[in-house]
Amino acid sequence: MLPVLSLIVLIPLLFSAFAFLTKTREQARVVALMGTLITLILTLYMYFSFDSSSAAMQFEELASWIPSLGINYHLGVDGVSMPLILLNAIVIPLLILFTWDDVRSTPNRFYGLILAMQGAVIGVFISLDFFLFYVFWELTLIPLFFMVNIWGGPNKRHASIKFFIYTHVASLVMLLGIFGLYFAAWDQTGVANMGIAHLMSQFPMIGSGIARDAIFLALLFGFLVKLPIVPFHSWLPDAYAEAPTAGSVLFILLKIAGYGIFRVILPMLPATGSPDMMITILGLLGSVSIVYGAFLALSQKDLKRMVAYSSVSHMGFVTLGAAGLVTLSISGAMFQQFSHGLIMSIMFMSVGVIQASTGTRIINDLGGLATKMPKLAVIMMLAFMASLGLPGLTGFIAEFMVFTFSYMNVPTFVILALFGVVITAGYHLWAMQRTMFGVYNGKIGKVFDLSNVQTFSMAVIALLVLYFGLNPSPVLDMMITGSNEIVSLMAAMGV
Amino acid sequence: MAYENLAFLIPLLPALAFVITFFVGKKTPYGGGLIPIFAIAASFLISLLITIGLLQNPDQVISQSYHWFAIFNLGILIDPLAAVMLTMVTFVSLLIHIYSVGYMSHDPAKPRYFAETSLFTASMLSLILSDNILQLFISWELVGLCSYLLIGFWYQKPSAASAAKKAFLTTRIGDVMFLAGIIVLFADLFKLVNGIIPEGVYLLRFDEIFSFIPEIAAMNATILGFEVSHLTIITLLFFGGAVGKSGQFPLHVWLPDAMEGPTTVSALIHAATMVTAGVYLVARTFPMFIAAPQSLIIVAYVGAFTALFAATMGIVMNDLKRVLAYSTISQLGYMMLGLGMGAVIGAEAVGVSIFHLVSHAFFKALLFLCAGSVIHAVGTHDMRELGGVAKVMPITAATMVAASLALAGFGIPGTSIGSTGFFSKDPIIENAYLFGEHAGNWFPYIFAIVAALLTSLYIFRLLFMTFAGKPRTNYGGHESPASMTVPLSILGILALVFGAIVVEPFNKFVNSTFVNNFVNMDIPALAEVGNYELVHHAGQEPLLILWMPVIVAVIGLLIAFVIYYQKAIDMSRFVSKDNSVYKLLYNRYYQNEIFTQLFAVKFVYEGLAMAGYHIDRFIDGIVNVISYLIIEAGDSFRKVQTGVIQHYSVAVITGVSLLVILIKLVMEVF
Amino acid sequence: MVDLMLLAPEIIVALTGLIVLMIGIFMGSSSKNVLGYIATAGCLAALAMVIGNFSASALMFSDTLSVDPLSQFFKLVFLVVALIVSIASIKYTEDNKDTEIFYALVLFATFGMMFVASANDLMVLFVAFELASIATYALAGFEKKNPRSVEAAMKYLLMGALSAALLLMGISFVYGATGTTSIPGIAQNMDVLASNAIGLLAIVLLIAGFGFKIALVPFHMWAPDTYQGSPSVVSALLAAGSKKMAFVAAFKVFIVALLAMQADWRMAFAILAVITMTYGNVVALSQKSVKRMLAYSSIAQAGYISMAFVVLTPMALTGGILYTLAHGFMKAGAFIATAVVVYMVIKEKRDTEIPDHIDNFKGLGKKMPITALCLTVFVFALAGIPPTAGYMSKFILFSSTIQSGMVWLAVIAILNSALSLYYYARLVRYMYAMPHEGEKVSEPVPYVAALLISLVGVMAIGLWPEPFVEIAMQAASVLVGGI
Amino acid sequence: MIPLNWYLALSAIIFSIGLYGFISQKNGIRILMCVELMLNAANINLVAFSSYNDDMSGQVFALFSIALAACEAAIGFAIMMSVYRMRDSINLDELNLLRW
Repeated sequence: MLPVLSLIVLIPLLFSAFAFLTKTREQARVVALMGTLITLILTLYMYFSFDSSSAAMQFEELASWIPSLGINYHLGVDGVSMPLILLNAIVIPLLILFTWDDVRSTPNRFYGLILAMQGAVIGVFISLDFFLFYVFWELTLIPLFFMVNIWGGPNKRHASIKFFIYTHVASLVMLLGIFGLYFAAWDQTGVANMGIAHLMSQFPMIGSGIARDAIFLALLFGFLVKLPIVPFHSWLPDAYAEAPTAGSVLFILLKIAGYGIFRVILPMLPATGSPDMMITILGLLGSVSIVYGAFLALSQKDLKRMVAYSSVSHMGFVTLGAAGLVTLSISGAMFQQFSHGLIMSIMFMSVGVIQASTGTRIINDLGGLATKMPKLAVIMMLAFMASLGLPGLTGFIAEFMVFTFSYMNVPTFVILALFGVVITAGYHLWAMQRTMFGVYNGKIGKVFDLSNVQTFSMAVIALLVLYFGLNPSPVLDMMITGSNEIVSLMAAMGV
Repeated sequence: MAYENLAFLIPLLPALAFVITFFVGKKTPYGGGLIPIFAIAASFLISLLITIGLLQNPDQVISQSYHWFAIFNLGILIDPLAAVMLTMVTFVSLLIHIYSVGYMSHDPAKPRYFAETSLFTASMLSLILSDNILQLFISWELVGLCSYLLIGFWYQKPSAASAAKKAFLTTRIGDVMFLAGIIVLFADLFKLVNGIIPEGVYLLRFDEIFSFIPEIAAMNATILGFEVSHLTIITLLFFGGAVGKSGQFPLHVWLPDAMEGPTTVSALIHAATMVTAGVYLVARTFPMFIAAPQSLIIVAYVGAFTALFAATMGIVMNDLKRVLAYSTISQLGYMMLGLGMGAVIGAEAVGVSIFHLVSHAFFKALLFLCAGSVIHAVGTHDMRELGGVAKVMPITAATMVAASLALAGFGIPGTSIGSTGFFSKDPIIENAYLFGEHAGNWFPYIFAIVAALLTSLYIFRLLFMTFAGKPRTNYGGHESPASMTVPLSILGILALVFGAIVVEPFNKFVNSTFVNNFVNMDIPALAEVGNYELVHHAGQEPLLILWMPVIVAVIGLLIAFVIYYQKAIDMSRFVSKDNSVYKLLYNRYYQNEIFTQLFAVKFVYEGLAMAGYHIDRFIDGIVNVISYLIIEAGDSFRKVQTGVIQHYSVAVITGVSLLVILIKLVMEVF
Repeated sequence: MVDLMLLAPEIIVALTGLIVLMIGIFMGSSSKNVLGYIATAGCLAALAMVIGNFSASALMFSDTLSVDPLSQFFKLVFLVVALIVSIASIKYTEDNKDTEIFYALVLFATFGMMFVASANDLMVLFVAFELASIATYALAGFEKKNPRSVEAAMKYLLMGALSAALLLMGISFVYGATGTTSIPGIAQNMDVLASNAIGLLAIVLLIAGFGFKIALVPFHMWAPDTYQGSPSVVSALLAAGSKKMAFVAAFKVFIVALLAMQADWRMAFAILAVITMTYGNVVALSQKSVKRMLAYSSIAQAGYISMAFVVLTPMALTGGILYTLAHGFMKAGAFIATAVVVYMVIKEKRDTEIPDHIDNFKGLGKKMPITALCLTVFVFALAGIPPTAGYMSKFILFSSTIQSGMVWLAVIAILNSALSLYYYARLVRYMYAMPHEGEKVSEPVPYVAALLISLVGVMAIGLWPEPFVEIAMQAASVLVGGI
Repeated sequence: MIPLNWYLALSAIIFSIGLYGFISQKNGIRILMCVELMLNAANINLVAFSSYNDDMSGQVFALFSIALAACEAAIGFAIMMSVYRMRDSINLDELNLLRW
């Protein structure tokens, strides 16, 4: 059988190397597009031969890697990871199309990094071995660091280093947690094994509650920073805002933290020393992020920072849904990841177009763009509406499921989060009003609407937002199977 | 072929029209206007057929459910309530679309206009025929979106963009309450079925919800020390949504501003779609309200207060469309009041209220279209600049008179002579009287009567100022084209005769909504759940009470005639900046200042958001300060490295000595 | 004799050194390039012999030499570093009339290091240690006309001499209390030393003596100056080679010979490791000279490796030992990359006082893509980003601290590791995000070869660590015998 | 026979003198001499221990170390020469191009 999982990681990495070796922009972008298209085809093949009713790992690959430390090359997908792989595989080719006509320095590196990023992110999703997981996890940092650092905005230096170190610290804390789990399991079973499933199953057997809590919190910290969740979010606005458009989109597609929460945190949660406290942490931080992110977005003067904070706000739903602890709230949180990836991609692309066209992102300096950029206005409107949770678009499905099903377990936090919904609508509409509507601000000068490739790539994502908003089942069903599995793992853990 | 199977086309055709018009509308005649017209006409036909079918057999409602995602479904439920709404909406919307072809003929963005209005209609239709509360909510939100798009249709105007945002946000507050209601409801249902949901059962379908009403009513929560039934909470949250959408106090602030859109849009919003959604929501979930009498009382109070409150502002507005906007708010108040009267008369309140809704749709659409016709012809909507329009636009003026008579509710009690408004509004006022009699609480009735007086006053003020007398400024003007006057005439006739013809069968029809093959509600039993008894309306009120609404309407007409036609009283004494009552009314009770300036700008933006901004600066600052400190520390430590070898050797020796001492010390201690 | 086969690597290196020296004397400076190839061939041959006899185990010359996996592993490290340095130096010593001296010194230094690795007696250890040191003193001052090089050599020499004195003093006390200089012998006669106050003094003196070479704070003061001032290839040898020599010596002396006093020296190493890694990283943050920055990074890395002494489990020692190999590749590579930059600066005749100033790295990604790419990989490896050697060795080393319950140490190490990312990332930023001056420079083949060898090493340990972990475990098991 | 401690004391004194000189002197040659003092202090130790332990290896060690010290001195003087050629002085406290 085709080792399709290895291929969808290796092909982007391979083409990344090819892209680095190209000489011109034309060559680079063609290589990049080819690489991502092959990945997309493989992913679609995988998606269509995926059995969404089975909770088992599919397309599994297992080979010994570092036997003396019990580390294996172990890959597999299930309902938790498949939609996220799909998200990456779909959006990244479109992202490359979106940047098709951009003129920038060293395009070979630019496209090489995008491909490297794709490989690394998909690698995280399919790793079933903690070692491999961490390797890919850390690898994702590097392309992003370069993205911000080379093609970033005026404050790129500060932003890239801050992002790099902040999230690296978090990863390292997570690594400590992995170490703790690894050795505890090693002591108990006498066998070294880095398999995620193996370590999860050994977690409840750790004797000391404090040790369990410490391991859990270390892992949780790593994921929360990356997600990010207030108050560990301060790397995000800088990084997102300074990154070039493609970089911001790559940041958005970096759904590894939420994935980690589902894959690692939730199954462990019932076995911690004090599960109630952990649920409270998750739920509280989630709802605080939703509200806080919304208010912060409201206070921003820079459109891109506003979008960045709105991302913080949206990611709150992931932890809030996780804190719901029932199948459908978790599925909702997973769907939020998927939907957020699509919606925010368009949002950042829109902001990127506005900046490229007008030269500014300050909301008050814009105005009346809809008259000059009608295509952008339509697509941006759709993205904004999806982002504020308008039914019929993906954002609503996720938010509704998280709210409804988390309410059963953490009602207080859901009510708190509901306040954020109005504010969310507020900043989206206000920003829309000040940038797109009103009298065209003559000071901006001449602006251009979307080019055809840009329109195409944004419209495809927009259509997906609409499609999955109307018919979420193609991805939601596998998420439900996946979260069912998580819930049954939790039930098995619950001491 | 059974037309029931075509029910899904009712919302789908306008939705398709939206897509087609949006993308290819530019290339079709009338800027794509024909596509939605045909689509909505088809929808209207299907609705009409279904309604006729239902009239023959009110028990056999159309109910179709399809799995959507997870444990939710999409479905169609056409019972009498939905059927009449569908027919009304498609009909009014059809007329407005036809009218728009003429009205919008000069606008370059016609395809967008027609696309958005057909989407608006589609959403509203989908809202009406939802068989579950989730789908209803989704359509509800889409309606909100369309109103946003349409109010901001002329987005180049800052005031339009701002009004659109305000409309969306204000209704959004209601929407969130609605959503919260759904969430609480679902959680309760989920608990009641112990989390086990068989295949094919959808908890949020209305039949499922209604079947659990007694159990939900028995669940109590303690809020601020009060023991409140979950059912009361849920219904109040639903009503919160209705307050936003239907422009009830205090979330009505968006409605007058919504006039920034094209007048046809106002007609659509105020008559057929959007604002009636709130009333429809309460009507749709009425069995829940019946079992939660406290909620019904609140509905009644809010409705009555809104009716009066809006009418007071209606009498001082100078803008044609604003008067109509306040009139809408006021009439919606009546509808809510009518629903609230369910607390005494049970499910019959739905029939009364929905009938007012339908009749209001006709005469309010007519009023707006007339206003639109005037504005279209003369180019202004300030009544002070108008006057004598009747001479220029006779058809418009005639239909306007018909609409005003309907709004004011002229008719002869005890007979079947009267305008539509008479047959729809009077029962509400009478029910309010009944309520006063039984509950000993006369506020709703007094509010309703005073509001009726003011209604008559402001509408005839409008009529006299605009159509009668001599032109106050030099405007041109001509009668509108046929595509505009034909719908006006149809609506005019309806406004006059519709009520008289259909009121009896209509009420009977709608009242059968809750007893059929889909749901079978025992309304008195539900009232028992709510611990009260229903009274049967026997029409035994004193004659004075029956005549009262008509009398006040005539008084209103006379006052308007005296002041604005005869000019017998010099209004300038009252209409001045020094008159504090006038000022209060003219400034609309300073709502804009309170809601927008004080609440939205000062409190939410400058207060909370900016506080958040500074908190975030602080959180960010912590990270930055740590890194700054470390780098500074590094910078100072490197100065230790002097480059002088003697210093290095001192460091070595010190290191050796310190190590010895340290190890010694530590070893001693442990 | 079979035994001599085990010494073949040392013999080959020494002979090559002599041959290079002899031939060089009779050659004109134009044809001296061949010396580099000879030295490289010698290193390769020795390397082959080491790998061929990897799991050998023998005691020789009245038990003063011990060939075992530990010594073989470190010989591997030294030879790899010597190989990389030799290859890179082919370019560096081009047109230099003292080429033969340079290579002879490099090879003799390597020879000394290799003997330290297999020493089983303090006497052999000390002599070999000094042999390596003295050779490197001269190498540090190889650029006789360069004031910085000479100053570096001067400081290195004097501090080296001081520490040699401290070391010898310490050895004398150990000898006095145990009556023997044999390492296993000392381990058996520890009673007097362990119970006597002189034992503590001896341990501290030994730590100071080895700490000088390892560059533990506060015995590190020479290191930044010397690494900065010396020719880059020599810095590579110092950081990647002679530092590791001190580690293997310390492993032998402390873990084998002085195990009975582990409570004392573990304490000392705990303090020193924490101070060293923190100080190294913090001071590195604001360095402008890249070589100096790498020197401080070296100091920090020494702090990490010293954690092996503190944790003292088989896993920790495996990690520490693997780290020395990984660090050998990473640091040697990084210094050689700076050598390429210095070469470029000289070639372009830039007017700069410090040729390795970070400003000269601006836009390196464009000017010298291979160097920039390799240097990026090296610094990210140093920072411990997977999948590199640096990550793999940190993974084992840091995880062992968790295994033995020293969470505090792991936390400090990990925070340091994150901190270090700042200056590494800054360097990368200069190379890729800054505009470059001047034309693209063609990179000399020897440098590129050396860089690529290091790159392959770094990535091989990162991607397929199993064989390396395996041999590091074998090496650690030699030490663990006593624990 | 002279007690061992006396040798040790002598060694310690010589070592301290060397150390003091190392720290206080500026002239490179003097510092090098001081290093020799310290090494020789260690040699005294070795020889004394050797004698008291009845073990020859200490004396052998001392011989080696003397040889090494000579090597070190040789290379040291060579470097001093270079320094002197460059700046006409071997005052080491002026030798601080490399710092911070």
